[in-house]
Amino acid sequence: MTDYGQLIAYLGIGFALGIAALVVPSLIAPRYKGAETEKTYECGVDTVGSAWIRFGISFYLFALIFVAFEVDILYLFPVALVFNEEMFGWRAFVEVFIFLLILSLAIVYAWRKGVIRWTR
Amino acid sequence: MTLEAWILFALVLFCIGLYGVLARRNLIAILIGIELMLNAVSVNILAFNHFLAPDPAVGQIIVLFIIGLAAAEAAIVLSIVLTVYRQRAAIDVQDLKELKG
Amino acid sequence: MNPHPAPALERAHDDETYYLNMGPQHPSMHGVLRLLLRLRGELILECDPVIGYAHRAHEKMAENRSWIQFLPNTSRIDYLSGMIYNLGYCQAVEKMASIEVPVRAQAIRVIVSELNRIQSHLLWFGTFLLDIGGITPFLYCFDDREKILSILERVTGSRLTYSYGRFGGVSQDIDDVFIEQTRSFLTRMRKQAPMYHQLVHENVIFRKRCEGVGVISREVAHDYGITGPTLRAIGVDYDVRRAEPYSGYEQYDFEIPTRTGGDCLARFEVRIEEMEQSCRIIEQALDALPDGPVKPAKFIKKLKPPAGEFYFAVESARGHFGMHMVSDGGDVPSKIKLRTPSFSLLSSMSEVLEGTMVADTIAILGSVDVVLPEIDR
Amino acid sequence: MNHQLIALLTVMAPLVAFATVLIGFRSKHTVASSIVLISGLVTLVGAALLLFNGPVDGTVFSARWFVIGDHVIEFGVLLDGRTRMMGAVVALITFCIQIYSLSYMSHDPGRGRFFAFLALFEWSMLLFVFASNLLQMFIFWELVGLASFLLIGFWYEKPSAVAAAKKAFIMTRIGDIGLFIGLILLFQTVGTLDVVRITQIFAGEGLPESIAPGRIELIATLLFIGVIGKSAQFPLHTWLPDAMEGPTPVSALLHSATMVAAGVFLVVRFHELFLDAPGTMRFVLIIATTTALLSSTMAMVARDMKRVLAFSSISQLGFMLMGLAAGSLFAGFFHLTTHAFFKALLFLCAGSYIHKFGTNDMVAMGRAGAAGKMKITTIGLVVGGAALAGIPPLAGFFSKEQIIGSLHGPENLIFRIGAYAAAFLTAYYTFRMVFLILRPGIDSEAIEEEPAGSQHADAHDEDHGPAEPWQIVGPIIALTLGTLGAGFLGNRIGHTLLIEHIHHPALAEMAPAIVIALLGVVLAWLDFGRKGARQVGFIARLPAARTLFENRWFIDTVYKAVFVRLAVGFAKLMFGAETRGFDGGADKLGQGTVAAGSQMAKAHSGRLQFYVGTAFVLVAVLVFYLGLS
Amino acid sequence: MPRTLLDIFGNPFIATGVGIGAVMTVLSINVLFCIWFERKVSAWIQRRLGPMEVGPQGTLQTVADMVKLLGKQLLTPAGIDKPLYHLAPLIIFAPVVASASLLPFSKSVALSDLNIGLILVFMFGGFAVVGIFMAGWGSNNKYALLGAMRSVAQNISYEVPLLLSALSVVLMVGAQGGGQIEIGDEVIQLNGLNLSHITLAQTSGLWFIVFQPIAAVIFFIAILAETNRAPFDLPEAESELIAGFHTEYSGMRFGLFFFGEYSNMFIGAMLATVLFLGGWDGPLLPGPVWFFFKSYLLIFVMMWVRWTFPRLRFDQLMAFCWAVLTPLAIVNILVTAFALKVVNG
Amino acid sequence: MSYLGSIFSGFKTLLTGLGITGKEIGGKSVTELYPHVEPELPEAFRSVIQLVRFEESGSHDCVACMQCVKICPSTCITIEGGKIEGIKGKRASEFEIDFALCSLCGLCIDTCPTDTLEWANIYDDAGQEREWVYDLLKPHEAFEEQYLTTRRAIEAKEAAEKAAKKAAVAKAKAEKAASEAASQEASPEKSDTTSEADS
Amino acid sequence: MIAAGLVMLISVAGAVVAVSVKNIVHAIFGLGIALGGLALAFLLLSTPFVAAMQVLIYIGGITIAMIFAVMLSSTGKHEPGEGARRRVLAGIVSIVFFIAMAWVVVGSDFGPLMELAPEDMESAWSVQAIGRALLNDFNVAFELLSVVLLVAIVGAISIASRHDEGEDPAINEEGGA
Repeated sequence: MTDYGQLIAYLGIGFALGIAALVVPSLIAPRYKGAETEKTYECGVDTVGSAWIRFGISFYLFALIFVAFEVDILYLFPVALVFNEEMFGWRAFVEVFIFLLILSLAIVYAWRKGVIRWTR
Repeated sequence: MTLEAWILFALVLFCIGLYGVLARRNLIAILIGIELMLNAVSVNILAFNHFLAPDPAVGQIIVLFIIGLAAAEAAIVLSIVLTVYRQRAAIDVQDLKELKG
Repeated sequence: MNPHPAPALERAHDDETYYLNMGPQHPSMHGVLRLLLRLRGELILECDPVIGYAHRAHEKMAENRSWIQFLPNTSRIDYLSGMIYNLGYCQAVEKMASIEVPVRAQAIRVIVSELNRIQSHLLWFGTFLLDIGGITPFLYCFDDREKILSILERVTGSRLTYSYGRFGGVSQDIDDVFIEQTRSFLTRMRKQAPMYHQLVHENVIFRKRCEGVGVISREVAHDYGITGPTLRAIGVDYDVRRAEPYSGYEQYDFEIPTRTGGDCLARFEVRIEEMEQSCRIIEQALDALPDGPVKPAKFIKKLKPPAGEFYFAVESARGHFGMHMVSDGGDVPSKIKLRTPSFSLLSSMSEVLEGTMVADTIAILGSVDVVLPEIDR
Repeated sequence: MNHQLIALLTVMAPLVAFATVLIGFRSKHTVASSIVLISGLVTLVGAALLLFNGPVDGTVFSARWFVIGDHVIEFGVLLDGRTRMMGAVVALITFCIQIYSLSYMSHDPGRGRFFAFLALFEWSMLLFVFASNLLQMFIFWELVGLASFLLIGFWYEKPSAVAAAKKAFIMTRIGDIGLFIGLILLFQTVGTLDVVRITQIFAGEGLPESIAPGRIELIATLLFIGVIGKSAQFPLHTWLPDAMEGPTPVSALLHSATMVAAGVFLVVRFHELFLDAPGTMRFVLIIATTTALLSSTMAMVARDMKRVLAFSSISQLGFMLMGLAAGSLFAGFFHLTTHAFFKALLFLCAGSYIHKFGTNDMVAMGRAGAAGKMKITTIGLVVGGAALAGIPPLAGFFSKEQIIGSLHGPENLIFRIGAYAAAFLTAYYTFRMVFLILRPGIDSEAIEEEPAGSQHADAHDEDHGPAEPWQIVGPIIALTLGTLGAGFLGNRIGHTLLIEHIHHPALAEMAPAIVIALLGVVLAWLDFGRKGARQVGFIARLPAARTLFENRWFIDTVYKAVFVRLAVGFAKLMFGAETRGFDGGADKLGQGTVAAGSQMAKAHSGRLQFYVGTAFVLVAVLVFYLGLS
Repeated sequence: MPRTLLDIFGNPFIATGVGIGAVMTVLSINVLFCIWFERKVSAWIQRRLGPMEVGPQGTLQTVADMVKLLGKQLLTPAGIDKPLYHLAPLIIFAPVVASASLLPFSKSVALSDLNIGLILVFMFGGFAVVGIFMAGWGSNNKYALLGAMRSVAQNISYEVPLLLSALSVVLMVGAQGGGQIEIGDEVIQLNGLNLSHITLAQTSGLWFIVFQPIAAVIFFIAILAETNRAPFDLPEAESELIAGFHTEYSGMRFGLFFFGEYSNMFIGAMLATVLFLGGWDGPLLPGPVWFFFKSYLLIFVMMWVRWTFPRLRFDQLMAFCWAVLTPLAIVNILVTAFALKVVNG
Repeated sequence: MSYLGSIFSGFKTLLTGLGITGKEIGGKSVTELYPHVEPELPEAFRSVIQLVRFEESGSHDCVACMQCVKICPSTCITIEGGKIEGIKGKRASEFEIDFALCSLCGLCIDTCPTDTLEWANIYDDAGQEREWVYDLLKPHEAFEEQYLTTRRAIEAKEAAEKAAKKAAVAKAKAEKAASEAASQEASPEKSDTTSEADS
Repeated sequence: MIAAGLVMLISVAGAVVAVSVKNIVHAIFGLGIALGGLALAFLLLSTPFVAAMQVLIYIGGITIAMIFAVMLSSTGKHEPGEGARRRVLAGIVSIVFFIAMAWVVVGSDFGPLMELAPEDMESAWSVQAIGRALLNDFNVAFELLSVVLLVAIVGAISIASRHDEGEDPAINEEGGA
C-alpha cells in the first residue's frame, strides 16, 4: 500500500506545486485593473449571448460510445493478463473473440447510424 | 478502520445519494444521486470483501460489474434525458407529464 | 419518414444555436474581416461578413487628387497584386489619354505583373495551408516568394507597394541582372513544383480537407460576379488577359487552367497551374524582350484626359479588376469606381459558407483568397 | 437432432433475428421481414417438434450465468407439458401474425423495426414460458412487458400511442412489484430458484412441514398481483383497451398468445402453489369473475371493433383464471389455448377490415359493405365470433364448458352464475359485433365523432392491391381451421399436461351453457341482426346502465377521484404548492374517460420520487419493526 | 527487477521527497528542453534558424520565456465560472507528476514499481480530459468551449485505440517464455500490467515493435491525438479557435497548461518506449541513456509530424479514430490472440 | 479504392511528406540574423527621401520650384524658398518632409527638375514617436554617416568630372596653346591655375 | 486510519456538493470528487485495480457523458428551484433510513465472520485472479456484460439520434484515412 501512498503523495505535491506556480506571479506581476482586462475574448468584439450554449449531438454520442468501449476494454485487461495461461487454452481465445465481436457490433451499429461519419 | 466504519461510511454515502434522488428535480441530478447510491453499494461490497471474503476476486468482479452496469445505465438514462428534453425543452421531473402515461 | 415532426424538435434546434464573432482580431481572418456566424455546434447556419475595418476611402481619395497622384494608391488597394493594380491603372489612364507605351515597357510590365501574380499565389498558397494547419509549406512558399520580392525590389525599390508604373511606361528599366535572376527563379520554381505537389497536393489530409469542400456553383458565381481562379475552378475559362488582352498579352502563348469541381481543391489546382503558366509567359517575354526606352522622355505629371467615361480591366491574381473612370476633362478625376474581385468573392461567402463547419469556413475563406483592403477600398 | 439442440434453436432463433435486424437491416425492410419470418418458422417447427416428440421433461439446456452463494443461476429451457404446449401456441400464433404483418405493415416506413420487435417479443415470451428458474422468469416477464411497450408505442409519433404504451408499461409495473416481492419470498421460502423443484415441492401431498400456510397465501397473492397487472384483471385492467393504439397485429399477438397470456401462464406454471393457497384461490376467483362480468358489460357498448375485442379479452382472461382458480389446471389452460386461436383470428379479421376500410368503427365497416367485399375475412369473423360466444362445436365452447364445469359445488354457485352471465353477455356482444358488420342497418348507432383510439395511421388509402392478399388471408384461414379444430384437442392437451383424468361433462351439464349462449345470440339477433332492427341494443333502454358501461363503470374516473385526489392531498401536504398539473387536471373531472385513464396513471407514476421515498421509509419502518419485535 | 526508492531508502517520506524532486527536475528540464527543441526542429524543417539570441543557439530562450510568464499578470475575465476556471490548470498539471513517476527508466532503480502501472498511467492521463473541460467551460468563452468540446471528444475517442493497442502488448507479455523470466537465479512471473515487467519481457527477446508494428503505429497516432498535437491539434487550432480551451488563460496559468501539455507528450513518448521499444533495453550504454534516447527520438518524430502535416477536420478526426484505428486495433488484437494460441497453445 | 487500400495509400502520402520535410533538416537555413547581419540593399531601394547636398557648402540644387509639393499625393512636403549665401538664384531655405504621411511613392523624385531629390539608402529608420518630420536641409543624425559617405562619393565624382572637364578644357586649351605655342611661346602661369582648381 | 478518515471526508464532501449545489455542472464535478475519493477508498480496501477502473470509467467516462448531456439539455445551468419543504422531506426520509440501517449495522456483530478473512492470499488479490475468475466462473457474465453494453449503446444511439432516422446516413463511403 505504501507504493500507492507514494503515488497519492506525488499527486498531492503536484497540486501544491501548481498552486505555488500561480501564487508567485500574483505576488510579483503587475496588477492593472480595468474593464478591458476582464473582457471575454471574442476577436475584439462584444460577445453575443453567453458561451454556455448547447452543443450538437455528435459530441455526446461519441461520449456514449466511448463509455461502453472503455468499460469493455478495461474488462479485457485482466483477461489479457491470464490469456496465455495454459489452463484456458483455446477457450480463452474464443471468449475474447466473442467479446470483441460483440464490441465490434457497437462500432458497426454506430457506423450504420452515421454517428461516425458525423451526419450533423 | 473497522468493517463497521466502512459500512457506515457506505451508508452515509447511500443516504446522501438517496437525498439527491428525492430532493432534486433535475433528471441529471437524480442520476447523480443514483450513481452515488450505486457507489455506496460498491464500497459496501468491497469492505465486506476486504474483511470477510474467502475469495477476493469475486467481490472485485461484482464491483466491476456494478461499474459496467452503471455505465450502461448512465448511457441509457442520459439518452432518455436528451429525448425528454427535445420533446419538452426541460428536464424537470415535475414537467414530465409525458412520461406518466 | 416521420409523418409528424414534433414542433418541439424544431424549437429545441433553435435553442441550440448561438452567435460567434470570428474576427476582426482572429488569426486566420485575412486582414481584418469579421464574420458574424450563427452556429449550431460546429455547423454554420448563417454567415454574415462584416466589412469596413480596413476602409481607406481610395475611391474618394481619387476624386481629390490628380490622375498621377492616385497612382501610389493603386498598389495599396490589393497589396498582394500591387504591381498588377498599379500597372493596370497606368494602362487605363494611358488608353484614356491616348499615350503611347514603348514596347519594351509593355514587355516589362507583363514580366513584373506575372512575377507579382506568382508572388501573390505563393502567399495565398502558404496562408491557405496555414489556415488548414500546415505551417511548413507556408514557410517554403515564403522562401520562394522572397526571391520574387528581391527581384522586384531591385527594380522598384520596394517589396510590396511598388508604384512602379508611370504614365507611358515604367519608372525604371530592367537590367541583365534582373533577367538573370528572373530566369534562375523560374528554374527554381519549376524545381519546387513537384515538391509542393508531393508535400501538399498528394497529402491525404490536405485532400480530405479540400475535396468537395466549399463548392461554389455556377449560379452563385454568376449571381455574385465571381471571377478569377475561383471562377476558373468552376469550369469557366474567363481570363481578362485572354478575353480583352492588354499590354501585349496576345503575343504570348499560355493556357487558362480550369477545373470543374468548384471546390477548394479545384481552386488550389487552378492556382498552382496558373503559376506555371505565369512562368511560361515570363519566359516568353524575356526571350523576346525588345530594346528601346521604357518611359517617355518627359515625365508626365499633368494629364487632362478628354471628358467622358471609360472602363478598363486587368486580370489581377484574384480576378477581374476593373476601373470605371469618369473624366470631366480636368486634371482631377471626377470619379474612379473600382470593381475588385475580392468583393464579389466575399459577398458570395454568406451563401457558400451556409451549412459548412467552422473548420471548413477557414479552409474556404483561405481558398477563395480575399484581400480585405481591396474590399474596403 | 436431440431435444437440447431443438430447444436451443427454438428459443434463440428470434433473438438472432432480432439482433440481426436491429443492427443491420432496419431500413432494409424486405430482408428484415424475411429474417424474422425465417426465425418464426424455425421456432414454429422447433416448438412443434418439441410438442410432438413425446415427453422429455426437465431442463434440457442450461448455461451457467451467475453464482450466488450456493445457488447456481442458469439460463435454461424447461420442457414439460405446460411449456411445450404453450411454446407451440406462442410459436404458431406469432408465425401467423408475422405473415399477416407482411401485408398489414407493408406500407409502414418502420416495418423493419416492427419485425425486429416482433422477434424480440416472441423471444421474451418463449424464454419466459420455457424459464427454468425464477430469475429468468422474472427477467423475461419484464422483457415481455418491454417488448409490448415498444410495440404498442410503435407509432411513437402518435401521442396517444406513446401514452398508451407508457400506460401499459407502467400499470403492469405496478403488478410487477408484487410479482417481484412474491418471487423473492418464494425463493426465501423454498430455498431454490429452480421451477421444477418448486413445482415438486408444492405438488407433493400436503404442504411441506417447514412452510407456514400463511406464507404460501402471501406468496400466491403477491404473484397474483403480478398476474393482475399483466393479464389486465380488475382493477388494473384499464391499460388493455388503450393498448389498442398499437398496430393491429400487435394487438392480436398481445391478446392471444403473449403479453396477457403470460399472466395466466404464471398461474398455470405455479398452479400447484396456488392450489396450496386456498384463500388466494378464492380471491383469484372473485377478481376473475368480477373482471369477466365487468369487461363484458363494457364490450356491450363499445363501438370500436378493436376495443370490443379488447374488452372480450379481459373477460376471457377472467374466464381462464376462474377455471384455474376453481382448481382445474386443464380448464384454464385449455381455454388459454383455444382463446389464443380465436382471439388471434378475430383480431386478424378486425385488422383486415381496418386495413381495408380505414376505420375502427364497426358501423362504418358494415356500411362500407364489409360482408360482401371480404368473404374469407367474414367467414373468419363468424367462426371466431361463434367460438368466442361459445357456440358448439367450436373451440371456445369446449373450453368454456370445462371452466363452467370446474365451478361445481355449492360454494361456487355464485361464481357459476357469474360465469353464465358473462357467457351470456359474451355471446351477446360478440354477435352484436358480427351483426353490426354483416347486417348494417340504416338506423344503427351512427357515430358522429370518431371512436376513441381510432387508427388512422393504420388505414391507408382505400385501394392498394387486393383487399385480401394471401398474407392476410393465409393466417386467417389457418386460424379459422385452428379455431374449428382446437376444441377437439382437449384430450390431447390434457394428455400433454399429464392430467390423467379429464372431466367430460355430459350433455345435460352442457345444456345450460349452450342455451345461455344461444340466448345471447338470439338477443343480439333481435337487437341487431333481424331485418329492420334498430341496432341500438337493449342497453339503450337502460340509460343508467348504458352510461355506466360506456364510462367503463367509472373505474378510471374513480381512480382519478381517489388516487389523484389522494395524491393531490398528499402532495399538498408534502410538497406545498407544486400541484398545478393536478389542479388543472382536476378541473376536467367529468370530461370523458380516456383522459381520466392517463390522469390516473399520472398519479401512479409521476411521483417517482415520492414512491422511492415511500419505499425507503417503508424499508426503514420494516427494519425498526423487525428489530424491535 | 528495479529496486524502488522505497527499497533503497526504507523511509517512505524520504523516498517520496527524493522521488518528487527527481520527477520535478526531469519534467522541468524536459519541458524547457522540449520547447526549445520544438522550435529548433520546426526551424530546421522550415529552413530557418529558430531562437538564437538567448544563450548559445538560443538554448536559454525557454528559461527567459518562463521568467516572462512568471512576471505576467494573471488576467481573470469577468463572467467566468470561478471554481472551474481556477482549478483547471491544476487538474492538468498535478497528475502529470504522478504519472511520470510510474515509468521505469532503468534496470536497477525505479521511482515506483506497481503491479497495475500501465492502467494507472492511463488513469492519470484521463484527468486531462476533465481539466480541459473545466478550462473550456469555466472560461465562458465560445472559442474555449468549442475547443474544450473538441478536445474532450477527441481525447476520449482516441483513448479507445490507445487502450486497445496497449492491450495487445499485455497479451504479448504473458506469452514471453511461458509468462516467466529468469533474472539471475530469480524467476519472475511476468505481469502484463507492470511496466518494468513489460520492459523485462522485451529484454529477453525482440522488442514488441517487431511483433506489433500495427499496434505501435496505432499507439503512436493515438498518443499524438491524446496530447493534442498536430495533425490532431484541433482543440487549439489557432486558425479556427484562436487558442482553444486555454484562450482565456494568461501568464503562469497558461504556463501550467503548457507544462502539462509538454509533459504529457514526454510521458506518452516514454510509455511508447516502454511498450514497444524495449524501455531501457539496449547495448553498451546504460539503461537510462537508452530510455531517454528512445523517448526523445519519439518526441522528435512527434515534432517532425507536427511540422509536416495540415490539420484534420473534426469529423474526419473522429472518423479516423472510429472507422480506421479502432477496427484495426481490434483486428490486431484478434490476430495477436490467435497467433499466440497457435504458437504457444 | 478499398478500405485497406485507401488507408495504405493515405499513409504512403504521409510518409512522403515526412520525407520531404525530413530532408530539409540537414538543409541550409535562409534566415538572415537581422541585427547581426546587415542586409544587402538594392540600388533602387526606397527608404526616406533626401536632398542631394554638398558637403562643403552645405548647399543643394533645390530651387524651390514646388513641383514636388504639387505632385505629392500625401501633401507631406513643405518648402520655403529663400536665398543661400554664395549661390545664385532662389534656393530652398526650408525643406521638410513629414514621413509619418509620406507613402514613399517617389513621384517627387521623378518630377524634380533639378534631380536634387533622391532616395536615401537606409533600411532601419524607425521611430517610437508619431512626430516624424525630417528637415532635409539638416542632415539627420540617424543617417549622417551614410549621408556623408554618399555625399562624399557624389562630390568626389562630381569633382572628378569637373576636374576631368577642366582637364579636358585645359587639355584643349593646352593643345590649342600648344598649337599656338607652335607659333607662340606658352605661358607657364596658366598651368599653375589649373592645378589649383584641381584641388 | 487518518488516511481512511481523510478519504471518507473527501468522498462525503464531494457527495454533499453533488446533491446540494444548484449549478448542475458543479454538481457533476462534486460527483467527480466523491468518486475520486471513493477510488482512494477502494485503494485502502486493497483493490487498486478497481480503484483505477473507478477513476477511468466514472471520472473519465460517465461524468464526461453527463456533462455532455447537460450541455445538450439545459442551457440555464440552474435547475428550477426546489421547494424547501421538498428538501426537508427528502432529508427526513434519508435520515430515517440512515438511522434504521445504522442501527442494524451497529447492532450486528461481524466478529465471528472476521476470522474468515484471508491472510496470506497475495495471489488471490491480484488482477490475474480477476482475469481467471472472468474466464472461469464468470465467463457468461463477462460475455453478457458486453452484450449489455452493446444494447446500451444501440439504445442510446437510437434514442438520441431518433430524429434523423429518416435520413440515409452515408454508409458505404470508404473508411477514410
